[in-house]
Amino acid sequence: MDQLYALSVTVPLVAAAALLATRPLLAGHRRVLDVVAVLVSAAVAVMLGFLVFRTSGADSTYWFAGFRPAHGVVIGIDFEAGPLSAGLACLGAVLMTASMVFSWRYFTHVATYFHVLMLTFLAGMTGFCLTGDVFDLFVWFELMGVSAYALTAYRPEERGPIQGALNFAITNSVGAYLSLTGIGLIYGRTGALNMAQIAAYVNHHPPSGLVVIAFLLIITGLLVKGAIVPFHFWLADAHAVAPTPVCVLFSGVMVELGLYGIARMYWSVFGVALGHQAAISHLFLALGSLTAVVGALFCFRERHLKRLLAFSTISHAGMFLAGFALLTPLGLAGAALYVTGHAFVKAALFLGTGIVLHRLRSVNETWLHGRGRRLPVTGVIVTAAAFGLADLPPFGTFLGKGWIEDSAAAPWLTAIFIACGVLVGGAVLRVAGGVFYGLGDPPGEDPQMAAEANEEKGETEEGRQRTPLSMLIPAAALAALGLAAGIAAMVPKVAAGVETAAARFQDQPGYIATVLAGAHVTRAAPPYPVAPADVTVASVVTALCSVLGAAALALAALYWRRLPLLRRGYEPGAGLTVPIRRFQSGIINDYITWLVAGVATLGGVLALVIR
Amino acid sequence: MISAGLMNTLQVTVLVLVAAGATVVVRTRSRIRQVLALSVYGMLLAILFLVFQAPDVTLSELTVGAIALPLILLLAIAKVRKREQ
Amino acid sequence: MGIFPFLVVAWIVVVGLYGIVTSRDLIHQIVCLIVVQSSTYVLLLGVGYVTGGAAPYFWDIPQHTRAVDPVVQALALTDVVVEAAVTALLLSFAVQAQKKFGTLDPSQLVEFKG
Amino acid sequence: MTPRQRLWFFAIGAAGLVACYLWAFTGLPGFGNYPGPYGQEILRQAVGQTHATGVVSAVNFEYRGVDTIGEEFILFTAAAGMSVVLRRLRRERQAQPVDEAGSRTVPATSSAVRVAALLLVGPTAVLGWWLASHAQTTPSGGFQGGVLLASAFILIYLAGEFLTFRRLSPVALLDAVEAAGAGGFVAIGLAAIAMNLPYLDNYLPLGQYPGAVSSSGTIALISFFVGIEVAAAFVLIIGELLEQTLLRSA
Repeated sequence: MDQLYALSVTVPLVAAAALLATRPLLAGHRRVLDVVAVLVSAAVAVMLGFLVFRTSGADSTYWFAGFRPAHGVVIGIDFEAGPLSAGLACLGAVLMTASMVFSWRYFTHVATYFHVLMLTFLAGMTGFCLTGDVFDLFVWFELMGVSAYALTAYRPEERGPIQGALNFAITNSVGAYLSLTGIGLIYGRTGALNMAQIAAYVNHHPPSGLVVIAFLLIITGLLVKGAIVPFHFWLADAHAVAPTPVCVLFSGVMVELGLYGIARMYWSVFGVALGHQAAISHLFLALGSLTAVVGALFCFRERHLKRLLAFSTISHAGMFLAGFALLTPLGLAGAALYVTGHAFVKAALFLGTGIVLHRLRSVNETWLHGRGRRLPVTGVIVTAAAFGLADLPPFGTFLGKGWIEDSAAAPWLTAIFIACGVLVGGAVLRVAGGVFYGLGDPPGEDPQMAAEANEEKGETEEGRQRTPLSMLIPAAALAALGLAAGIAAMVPKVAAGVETAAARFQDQPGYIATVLAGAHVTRAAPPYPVAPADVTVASVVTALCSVLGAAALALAALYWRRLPLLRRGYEPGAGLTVPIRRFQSGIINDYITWLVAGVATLGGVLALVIR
Repeated sequence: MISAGLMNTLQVTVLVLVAAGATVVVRTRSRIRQVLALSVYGMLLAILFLVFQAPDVTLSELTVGAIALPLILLLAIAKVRKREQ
Repeated sequence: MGIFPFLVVAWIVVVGLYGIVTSRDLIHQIVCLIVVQSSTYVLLLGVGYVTGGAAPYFWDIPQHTRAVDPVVQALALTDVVVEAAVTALLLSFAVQAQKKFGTLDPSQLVEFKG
Repeated sequence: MTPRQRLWFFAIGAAGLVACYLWAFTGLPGFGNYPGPYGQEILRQAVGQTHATGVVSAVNFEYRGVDTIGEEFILFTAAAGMSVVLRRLRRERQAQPVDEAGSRTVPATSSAVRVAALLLVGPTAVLGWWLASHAQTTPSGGFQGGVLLASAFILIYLAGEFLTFRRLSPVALLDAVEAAGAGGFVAIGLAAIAMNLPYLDNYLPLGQYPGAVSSSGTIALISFFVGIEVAAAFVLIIGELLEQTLLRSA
């Protein structure tokens, strides 16, 4: 059954090639395309789900063309999977299936190319998750990237998509080339490309600047993909303009894949050699917290629905990074669960936005105020998902965030998490209450934002009188899955399983043994110590306070104009608009400048810490 | 067989040329001239790969870096120019 | 030689990034991106070089001749293809950007900000 | 940021980046002292194991064949993405293509150039074919051969025969050829799975002795498919841009 590793990547590739080859035959048969794409994504999801089960006891390795390590030297490429890596890939395939079902009616004039690009994107994501070779990681990263750039520019008749695709492509490419430089450096030193073999080498040699910088450069491309401040600028530009079904994947998994790559690089390759755990933990905690706060602030002031969701993704990416950064099994398990819960509710929110766009032809919150009353079912789904994003128990987001907070046991981190939760949750709840229930007054109109939001018309061609079920069902199913993830994780056995999987992900000696010494070696140190990850009264109370805060903030944002105390016409934060526009300027030159400055700063900090 | 000393000199020379070539490509702000500079730079890289004993990469750098890419660039420039007029 | 080839790598990267940051023309910027990527070929082939080593082809030389590293050459080949693909796609964006914005100045290609 | 601010900010960042690079370089073995072991192990085993005398091809198409699949699909995706971005507006699609190159201000292609270019088409195509089918023995392979094959097509254009170029390279056919190349590569690997061997396993006879054209099993076959894929992709990419440049709606 090991062939599943190869099949999960090659089946979507063969399908993409077949669809393109038969393009003229399929011209009038749109449904064939849809059926193939949905079936292939679902099949990949099933294969990967099977891998998750199979690896729940021990990781396993697959050697392409049967090149097992010879004389302790790896000469081929391996795929290595554990529950977390296969699980993330599976999450991507599930979201892809939902997006493809949603697209069924969403695009009317869709060419074969959309399906082809989505399938290559799926293969890129799967390969990226499973590979055990650093250069192969770069190849899949690029395949995912090139597919994503093209998908962002899928509506080239408009200006926004072109700007978004350019900013995305250039920033990511620079990041990718710096990653490749890091790969070249580590290869020059260790003469290896396999993660386990590199790890084995660097662990047994004195630490050097090369190892530190190779780590830094390799994760640069991943930090860009993971939208960590100050590498995050491209994300909002790209998410705002990509077709909604594509946004589901961008926000739901692509950004998280960047963070997964960092985690993989740290634990499977560099962690032991770098040492200085406390300092590295603090560095990444600081990066994560900064990202969470910046994303949340930008999110709250946004009126363009897709950009609002995009900034919330940045904020969440920061919180995920903070979860990894604790370097504990519980923190990583929390991050994994948080990623899962977030992916489902965020995907549901994007699909809800897509329905709004399809029916009401706008993503401008101000204009949409009260107009969503025509869409009661969508309103319920979006409101539920918005509460999910605000970490309402028992959504998966609540428990994931709770585990991270438990593991950190640091009041300041909990405070940041609550503040960001309140801001992001407040923003989405404000949208839900205003658009679908007409609560309060429309938020102030910002001319620039209105102009941006008005761009969004051509994405879905005909506004129909009824919302097709093929759109409502995936959205509802995803919101329900977000809830199910949380409830499942409350089962003690499942929680312990996730945490054991996280501990295994962090066990570098075990990883090296699995890859280099044979496919079914029992890991070095099981059973792993599992901290109790119970749902405590305190965590529920904290989460409820956060949700209430978000709801209160949303209501305040909708009703504050009616307060007699404030003079009319006052807009909170209006003075910040100019500096914010200078910061998030939309100019590639600025983004690359920030990227270089970010790498230099991180390099400086790492040099001070590790020397 | 080239002697080691000569090889060394050759490599240093080509490396210096490559570094200079990259600078020229970046500093050339006129589009057409930049494409010519890029084509020359591609050729220099191909020579560098040859003296690094990588004939395979030399061939692809020649076909891609010195010919195909400049051609694609020229076509894009022609397209853009037609509209700018 | 020592680290001289690697200094050239650093120079190419910085020059390319400088070009991207100061560029006032998207096509120029894309060419600068090609320059940034070309640094990775030099690095890869540089680290795999073996003084006095032959090219890794055993058509007309004995099988155990000392040769340079074949793996980096395979990586560089992959890298060249990636470069061509990404550049072509970026250029199509540029052509479209010119059509939609009427300019190729990156500071004018702004539909979204803030 | 103003350009000046940006430049200063960049200068500081770039200084830091260079410092990082320099710090890293101190850890590299000096130039020419590459220690291995990956490449050395491959050099020891490749010729005997695969019967390919071109070790780089053996790495590309066998030891690291998965990388090459990803790489081929990057090219495949880029070509598809270009078709999306540059897809012509509907009215342009309906119009009859007219070769606009005739109205360019440059003088028309002289017959000498035309004949020379057309004469070069044959040899270029043959050379490209040869390169694509000799990956296992010489410094060549599907990739270089494919680009050269594409050049043969471009020569037709250079000969002033744009409409011939277009007739010879209809997009749908090229898409099919490209997909067949990329899909064929993946399918060669899948055939191994059908035989219950690991994906991309070299299941074909390796030939009697290293260096023969018929040697090296799947390496030669894969190189051939890569050649087709690359040639079609490049003709597509260039054709797409040419169409943008030279065609106007009548």
